[in-house]
Order: sequence, then C-alpha cells, then structure tokens
Amino acid sequence: MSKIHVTTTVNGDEVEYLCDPRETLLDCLRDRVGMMGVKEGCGTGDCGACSVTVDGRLVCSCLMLGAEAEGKEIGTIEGMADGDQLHPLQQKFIEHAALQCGICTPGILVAAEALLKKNPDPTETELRYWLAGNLCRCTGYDKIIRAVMDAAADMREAS
Amino acid sequence: MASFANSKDSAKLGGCPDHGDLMNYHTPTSFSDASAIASATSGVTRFLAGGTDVLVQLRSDLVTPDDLIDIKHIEGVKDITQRADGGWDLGVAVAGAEMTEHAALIADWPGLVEGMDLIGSTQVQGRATLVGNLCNGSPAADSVPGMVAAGCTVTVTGPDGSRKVAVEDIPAGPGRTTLQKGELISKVHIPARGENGGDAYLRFIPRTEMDIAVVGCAVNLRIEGDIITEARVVMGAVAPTVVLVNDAATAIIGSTLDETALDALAQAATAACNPIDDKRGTIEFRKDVAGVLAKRAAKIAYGRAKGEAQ
Amino acid sequence: MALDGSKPQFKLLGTRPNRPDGLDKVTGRARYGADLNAPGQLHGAILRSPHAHARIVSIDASKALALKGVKAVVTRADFATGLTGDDWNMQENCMAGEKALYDGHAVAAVAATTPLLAKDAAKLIEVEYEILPHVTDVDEAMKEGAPVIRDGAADYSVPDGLHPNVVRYYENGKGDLEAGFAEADLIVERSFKTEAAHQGYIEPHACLAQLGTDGQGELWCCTQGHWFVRQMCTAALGIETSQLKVTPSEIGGGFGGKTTVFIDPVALALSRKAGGTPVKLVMSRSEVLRATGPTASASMDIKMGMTKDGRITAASGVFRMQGGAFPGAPVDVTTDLAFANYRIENVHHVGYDVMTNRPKQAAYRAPGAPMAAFACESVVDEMATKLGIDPLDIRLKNGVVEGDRSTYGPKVKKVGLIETLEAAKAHPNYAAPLGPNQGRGVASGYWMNWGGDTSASVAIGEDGAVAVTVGTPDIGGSRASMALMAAETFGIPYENVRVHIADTASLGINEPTHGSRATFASGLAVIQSAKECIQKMCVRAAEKWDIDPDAVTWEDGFAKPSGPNAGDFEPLSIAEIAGEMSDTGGPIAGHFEANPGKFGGSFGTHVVDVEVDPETGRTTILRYLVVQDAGKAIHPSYVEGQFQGGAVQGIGWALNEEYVYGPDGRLQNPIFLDYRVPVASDLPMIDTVIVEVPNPGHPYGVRGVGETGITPPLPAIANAVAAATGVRFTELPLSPPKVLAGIKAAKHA
Amino acid sequence: MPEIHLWSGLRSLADGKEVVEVEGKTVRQVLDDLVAKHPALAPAIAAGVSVAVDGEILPSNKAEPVDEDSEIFLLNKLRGG
Repeated sequence: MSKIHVTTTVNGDEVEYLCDPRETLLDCLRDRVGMMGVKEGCGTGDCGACSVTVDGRLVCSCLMLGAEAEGKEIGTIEGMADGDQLHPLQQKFIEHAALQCGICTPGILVAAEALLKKNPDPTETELRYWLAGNLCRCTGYDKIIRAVMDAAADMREAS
Repeated sequence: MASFANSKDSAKLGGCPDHGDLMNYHTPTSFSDASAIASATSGVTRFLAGGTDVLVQLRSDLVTPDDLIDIKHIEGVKDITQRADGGWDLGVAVAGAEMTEHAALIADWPGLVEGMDLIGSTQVQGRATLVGNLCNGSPAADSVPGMVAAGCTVTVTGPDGSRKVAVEDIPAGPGRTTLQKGELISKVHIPARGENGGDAYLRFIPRTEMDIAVVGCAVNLRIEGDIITEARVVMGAVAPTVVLVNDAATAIIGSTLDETALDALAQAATAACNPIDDKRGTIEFRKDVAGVLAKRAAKIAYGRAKGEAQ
Repeated sequence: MALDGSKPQFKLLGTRPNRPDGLDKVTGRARYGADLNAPGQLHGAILRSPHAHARIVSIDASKALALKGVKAVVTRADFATGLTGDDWNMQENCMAGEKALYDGHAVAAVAATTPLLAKDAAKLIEVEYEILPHVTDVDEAMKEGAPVIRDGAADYSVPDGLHPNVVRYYENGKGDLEAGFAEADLIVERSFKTEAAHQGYIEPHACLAQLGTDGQGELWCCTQGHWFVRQMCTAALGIETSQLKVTPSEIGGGFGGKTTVFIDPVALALSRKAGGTPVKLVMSRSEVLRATGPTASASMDIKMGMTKDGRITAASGVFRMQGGAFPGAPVDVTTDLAFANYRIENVHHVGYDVMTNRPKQAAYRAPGAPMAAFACESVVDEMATKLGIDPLDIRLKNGVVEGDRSTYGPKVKKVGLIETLEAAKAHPNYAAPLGPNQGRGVASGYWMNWGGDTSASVAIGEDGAVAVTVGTPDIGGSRASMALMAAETFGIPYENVRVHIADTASLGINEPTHGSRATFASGLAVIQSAKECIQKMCVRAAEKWDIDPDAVTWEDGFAKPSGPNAGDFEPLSIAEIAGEMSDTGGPIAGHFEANPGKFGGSFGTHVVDVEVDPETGRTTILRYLVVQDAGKAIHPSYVEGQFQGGAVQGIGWALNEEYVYGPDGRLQNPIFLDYRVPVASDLPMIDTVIVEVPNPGHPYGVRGVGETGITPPLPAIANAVAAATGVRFTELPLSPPKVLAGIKAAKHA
Repeated sequence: MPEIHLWSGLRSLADGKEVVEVEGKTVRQVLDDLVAKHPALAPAIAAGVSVAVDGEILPSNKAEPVDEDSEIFLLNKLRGG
C-alpha cells in the first residue's frame, strides 16, 4: 500500500511521516508524531479539542488532512510552554481552576493564545465568541473566561 | 503536478485484498490540470479547498471520494484583489478568516463578509471558503445569500475552458450543483460596491454560534436620498436552494423602509419560503422567522447605505 | 463518625491551592483513554445496527477476514453465556444477541492492524436483518399494540395489565390525598415532558485491552469506576475478577455516563480472539451519541394543592421514564425526589420504567432528579404566581428542615435548603432590574448524595512525605481535595502530599466517582487512613520516649507529649519519625475499607434571568446564580466549578439539547453540530454562593456537591421564560420553534 | 420493636400493611425477619433496597445496628451519576 511522505514542522522541529491520504492531521499528529496533547472530541470540527495552529492560523486538525501539512508550521499544546517556563495562559488556567477533567484544555489554550496574539485586549464577549468552537462540558466556561482575561491583562502589563 | 495514488485498481470495498476504502490524493498546480484529473476519473471526485465539509463527510462515512483533488497548490488561490472597476476577485482557497481580516473588503461588503464569518467556529474560519460553502450545495449555506444579494459571479473552469456563472445558478438542490463533470470554480467575482449601497446578512440559529442556519436572509440595496432605488433580497434555508426573492425587493424599492414597506417585505419573504420540517426547525417557524430576519437585515443594510455606523 | 468539633479552625481546608495534576493537564502530557499505545497493538472497530429494531438473521464476516491485516472478528457468540439480570443487560447492550434493539446497537467488531483498516473491514461484515416495528416515545411504548422490545423483562413490581414494555413500577406515598386537595384553595394540574439529554463528555470512550487465552488480562480505559469496569468485563467474558487488572486513564468527563461499559468487553474479546494481542478501541462522537448514555426521557403528570397563604396541602405525580431498550430508567429517584424539597402531609407518586428502541440510558448527573424538578418546581412556580407570593418565600414557607418528615418517608436530617433560599434572596441578582421581554425564574433542587464501597490507603515515605492512594478517578480536581484533607489531618504542607489513583489490583473495591461521593467517601477514607498513620506515629514516639502512647498527642505535623505530666521531650516531626521507621517497627501506613453512610444530602437554589425574543422565540440567559450547600467546601474553586458546570449542563438540557429520532427510528442528530451543548458565547458568568451547613456524618462536614447543580436549572429557566412571555411551557427543550409557537398561540387565545 | 415502613408498591406484598413490626438488632436481621413474616416480599428485597434507619440512608451495609425504637424506611435502591 502506498502512503504519502510528508515533511513538516511541529513546534519548531522538523518531522517526517508517512500517511494514508485519508488520515487527518489530527490522526498524524497523534499516531505518527506522538503529540498526544491534541485531542479528538468529535472529528467533525464541532468541539475544538484538536485545535492547533497551521502557519499561525488556528484550525481544527481533524478538518485538515495529514497530507496537507507538507511544508507547514504546526503549533500544538506541546509547544506552548517555553522550556520549563509555562505560558501565562497555562499558569492562569491552573490558578483559576479553569479546568476540571482537562480534556478540552489543550485546545482551549491553543485557541486562546491565537486570540491574544491577534488581539491582546479582547472584551469578554469577543473572547466568548472566539472560543465558541471549543466545547467544555465541565466548567460552564466561567473560570476559563476569567483565566484568559487575567492572563491577557498580565501579558499586556509585561509587554 | 503531483499525484499520490493509494492504489490503482478500481476495487473499492471488498475487491482489494490489501485494503478496503481507497482514496487518491492529487495536488494539481493549475485549474486545467485539476479539471483534467476530475474529467479522467470514473469514480467519486471531490475538490479540496478548506475541507471543512469534505473532511466531515469523509469522517462520517457519508462520502469517501475515489479522487480528492487539493486545489491549494494552484497559484493565486489565496489572493484577494481589487479590480480596476472597484470590484473584487477572490481566490477559491481564501479562508473566512482572511476575508474578515481584510478591512477594505469589509468596508465594501460587510454583509457578504459577515455571512462568511458566521460559518462555524474560529477554527473553521481558518479553513472554510466561499466556494466550498457554495459547492457543498446546502440551502442553509451562510455565505451564499450574501453573494447572491451582492450579485457575485464565479468563473467555472472545465474541460472546455472557462465561463462566468451567476452564483445563484450554481446550487441545484440539497447537496447538488449545476457544475458538470470535470468542472470546478476557479475564481469568485464580487461587483463594485458603488455609491450609497449597503448589505447585510442575518441568520437564525438556536445557539449563538456553531449551528447551521435555520433561516438566513441577505439584503443588498442602494439608496438615493432616503429612497431605496435598488434591492436584492435572498433567503437561505427555506427552500431546496437559496432563493432570490424579487417580490421582497419590489416591496422596498421606492420606499424609505417605512413600516408599511417592512411589513410588505416580511410578507414577501415569508411567501417565498418553501421549507421543510426537520430537526432544526418547523415549516411554520421558518416562515415566521424569514419575515422577521428580512426586516432586521433590511434595516441594517439601509443604515449602512446611509453611512450610519453599524 | 461525628463531625470533628475539636477542629473548628482549619488551616488548609477552604484554601485554593493549585491542583496537583494541573501541570500535566495544561501541557498536554496527561494521558487520557485514547492516549496510550502498546507495542504491536491492533485497532478495533464496531459494526452497528442501522435499524431501530431488527432480528439478526445472519452475520457473515468472511470478506472482512479476507483482508490482509484483519486479525479477529467477534460477535455475541464470543462472549459468556448464561448471564442474568443487570449483567445480561450490560452484555446485551455491548453486543447484540438475537436482535438489534436500537439504531447504533453493536452487532459485530473487528480488530486489524490500523484504525482505517479496522473501519473498512467492519463495513465488509454482512449482516442480514429482519426489520421489526419499533417505538421510541415513552407514551407510545406504553400503549396497547406498541411493539414489544423484549417479553419477560418486567420484574416483580409491575402490576398485571400493563404493556410488557413497562418493566418496573414504583409507588410511594403517605397521608390522605383527597383530604389534602380538599383543603387547598388552589389546585394546579399539568403534564410535562422532557427529552433525553446526553452527558456530552468531550472525551469519547476509549480503551486499550489485552486478554490472553490463559484468562489473564489488563485494561486501560477512561472510566469513572474501574472496579465496576472489572466486574462488568469479567462477567461479560466469563472470567474471574482477579484475572483482570484495570487501570484508569485520566478521564475526559463522565457525568455518570462512564459508570458503565460499552466497548471495554468488546476490546477484550477481540484481544482474546486475536491470541492475546493488545487491542485499542476508540469510539467516534457519533458512536457516543448513538450508543452510549443518554439520560432517560420523561412524561409526567403533576397535581398540587395549596392554601391561599401558600402552604402546600397535597401533591401527586405520575412519572413515565423511558430508559431505552433495557430496564433501568431512574424511576425511583424521579419519584422519591420529586417533592423532596417540601414538607407535605399528603403525597402520592407512581413511577413507570419503560423500554423503547433507544440506547440504554446511563446515569447522568443526579439521574432522574432534574426531570421531576422541572415538573414539580414549574407547578410550584405557577401556584406562587397565581397567589401573588414571592417564589422564594413560598419555598421558605414549605421547605424542609431537620426533623420534618420527607415526602418519601424517612425523617429529614440536617440540611441546608432554607440557608440557600435566604442566601439567594439576599443576593444582588435577585434585586436586579428587568427590562421588557425579560423574566426571572427560581427553583430549588436536591440530591441525596452517596457513600458506597470505598477503599483507600495512606503511606508515609522515608522523608515524611505522604502518598495517598484512592480508587475514585479524578474528574474535576478531587486529587486537590484529597491532598488538602490529608495535609489538614497530618498538619503538614499541602505540597508534601501526593495523591494517586490506584488500579484494581492495588486497593479493595471502590465504587466509581459517582453519586457525588468522591470528596465525601474517598475523603473520609483518606482522613481515617491518615489518622491511623498518626496513631502509629504516636506509638513510635511513645516508644522512643518510653512513655504511654496515650500520653502522646499529634499537632501540626509533630508528635508531642500530651502535657507536662507526660514528660519533657522535644516534639518529633513526621519526617523524624519517618526517617527512623525501619528501626522502630517498619513501614507506617494506614488504610480504610468501608461502605459509609451519613453522606448528607445537598440542596441548591438557582435564580436565573432570561430574555426571550418575542419574534423568534430564542431565549438568552442574562444572569445566573447558583446557591448550594456544600457542607464544607474543601477546595472552593472546584466546588464553584461543580455548581457552574451543573448549571450550564442544565441550561443546555432546558434550551436546546435533545435526542431527535426520525420516523425510521434512527437518531437524526448524532454529532455535536446538531446535538447542541452550550457554547461559551451562549452564556454569562455563572455566579455562585457556597452555603456551608456542615454534614454531621463527615469529620470535616463535607457534603457531595456534584449532582445537585443540574436539578434546578430546568425548572428555573422554564419559570423565567414563563415570566418573560406569560406562557407556561411544559415540554423541554424550550427550543425557539416551540417557544415561538407558544407565544403565538397565547396571542391568538 | 423496630418498625419497617414499606413503599406503597410493596404493601400489596405484605398483606396491605404500610408498617411492619420486626425483630432484630441489625439491618440484616430486621430484613430477614420482614421476609420471614411476609415471604412475598422476598423478590423485592433480593432485587436490592436502600434502607433508611432513623432518617439516615444506609446504602447497603447490612451490619448497621438497629435500635428497639428505630424507624426504618425501605427505599428503592438509589444510584448516582
């Protein structure tokens, strides 16, 4: 059976894999690259648990083929912290108890980081709409929203 | 042109001892190549731009194409360019997020852009395209009423060359288009906005985000003074395809969008509905809300035409 | 055990330290059900019935098995025979036998070398069905002539003359209904319906299973309770419990839906058939929605009577609960808790457990309680409105307090309903001004909580650090509360405690993290185990000092002489005692095994403001307040999290979530696009007030808090919509088409 | 003697009685005595019941003590999520 050879960059590191044309980027990141922090909640782009960035753009990795990653720059939750230094969003999520089961957390962190890069000072409403594609069934979103707003404020102060 | 064949023979389920479902993935670098691949295959073909529908269908086992043709390697598919006449040409792989980040495009066609922007999540916006939304053939496609109301056309490239087609002539019914075998859309053309015009798109969904439109309505109009001189009203999700409702336009042309005109607009919008009862809404509900949305969208478009901040 | 009155001031309980597993969960390192792979593993896929009700005439897997890389196919024939009762129901639900009983029912499974190959192979399994008539609505299923799901499924409780689809009957009451209604100045009688809602956990079921032909196996899976998984899997496969070791992964939500099994026995059967090769099996979202969960749907009739001054004189209810193709709808909870908020002399309730061609219902957060609350609290609200009495006042007047006789029988113990009502009344949300098309709704709810089989151990390390081992998976931060309770008991820093979730081979049996029991029961077990350690450390100190062990006390992490008479010795720290333990008698550990009662129920009161668009029927939540009794909030952030999460699940159930079946009996909305759980932009912040009426049955006063929160939202929102529109809605969800139709009908009336 | 209160659905299996006086010092003993006095209740008890002794629900521990004047309620077996 012939597979497609893909060379791509994941969290700054070049990786290569062979994939079936039907495999999604999500499948490839998990099964071929070992990025298990990227979660599958639905496989249909409705839950956001598999959120990653591709060339800086936030996408659902379940809605992109692994073959399409050729030559791209992929960012996942595994690349969010700077070595042993957590990203402020990660730190605030822990402090605010913004996660219960934690399965949606990687996707929400990646999505929130993408927002703050684009808009460092979002309103609560902007944040809620930005995150509308990231389902969380545990928290009712309250503490997630608070954690992101708090992280954003800290990041603005630090910059 | 690169082509990756997963297997050569035509055996789908059961015929191949090595594997079951197979799919060939192609990455042509020109529309004519893409058309040639699609023309040559005898099986199910899908074009891959944003993939937000194609991959869902693949995942849900609804459609596993024999040939999947990724058109993002073709030059220019990500370009947004303004023509000399003031109109816009959009590449077929321009994602929603790229449109909503384009201030000049939004300034001209806020309704068209907001229709696109309403599709799916932020993540989906990073991939989804106007053309994908159009060719998916859903009567509830959020970007299509806005395109039709604006009077958009598309270039269709096929085995016999290219032709321009009005957007409203593409959908043929739920999940179907008028595109022939080997044909694909290669460019979207948005008319010049011109003076004193405004457009708007509203949809009704049960939640605030993430749903398929239960009813959608786009209004595009032009005024002279306070009087509406031109209008196009388009309804989505209320019939097998989006509907350009001439009676609704007639109801407001010549008016200042007063209460009488708005009521006539609502009536015409409701009358144009031929909806179904389904998990997303009832016939009665869709008809009622069609009128409500038509009024609300018309008011926004009118405000925009007058230059009021919206 | 009594409330520990000697410790009025807590040093750590009530603080908000970072959870111990936080770092793993924000960096993507935490391993959930689908995150483990075994060398050489196979991948499983399940073929599911496309029919709501069909006899399985034949299954031919030869084409699937002919594919290179396909290693095993299993059908029901590969499972144990002769099961009865709940075991049979569970097995039949995991793999259909003679009939497919609902759309999505598993009929065969395959293991192959890749996930795609397994999926492709499953499609090649040919099943011949004889399609049978089906029924998916509870009221239809009870009617004469309705298709019979399974004859002989009814138990002893069902009176003669009912349809065979009625499989359990429950009737409870007291007093004199007739006299009670005669005393009433106002009687309201209404019928209500709720649709099934899915737990909606974001992590689909997943497992990695290995079972050799020697009958020894291992299973890694996401579950709320791995001993339950072990019991069910071994029963389904006909092996002894001790032969299977189950290790729980981190769990991506459960809400009751992961207290049972769906795929785990199938993966084990595939592994066994494939000669013991590990098999990984992961559900897709549509499989989750079609074939797991959801909660029961309900059809209910309520009649209540009230005097002019707002005293409830009588209440009766009939509850018809649809639990899918198997017995088990929570008819008992629904009936018993329906009127449990109130002191009512004359009560009668009847419940029916009804089978239909739908997936087997699974527990969902306070299973059974929200439906009853919707019906009962809607009627109470309507009566309050008609009598012009404030809805909180009417609850203050009738709400149960300690010593009252409950509507379901026993006397009420110490509870905090009144305290929640008073706190709600004092909250600024209750006085916030309302605009046009806006309305405020109030409702209270109850969950009696749970103890259950519990086993834990606490061990002291050589350096005095503490390892806590519990058997209840951490779904929402329970490691943090366990560590807090252990640290509080020892008097040591929170950071010196590490909490582990043990596999099934490492502790006595544990019930799942369900019934709002983990913080109560595992917490109790941790405290008692820690106290056993302390007692042993005091003995070690006494021996060292050569004094009576009774003359040693434990304070803030140190053994000390209990007073001047005990002798003058330097206190010994936990680290000092631990450092010498090998020479003073060996390891120091404590453990606990029991099935504790006295779990102390939790009441909650919710206040919600909504705005309803009169032209489209869409409801927007403007403000939401949860007030609930936590007994003692060990880690307040996670208590608030439970309140908020429960409320938002209730909001979803009230407004947009529902199972939609077509005329063909197939589920029409098996993806998150159309199974509409609330998204971030649908909601405001969820305000919370933690009320603390300590539970006398727990040393630190803990009451479980997980479930009560989903009980009040259904009626609170319906009551708010009634206030905003003037229309009383009696069917959930309050989807826009329904609400708009109601508004229009009221206009024309 | 301790008294066991039966839910309405059980009363037909106990000669219509709502309350049955029983002997015993533990939950197990009083349940055994209840079934001895009213054998028709056997399947119901075997199917599993929750027992509330003096207002306290005891999930399943049959060794729990019962006093001479205890008020005992049988409840359908409860289960959480």
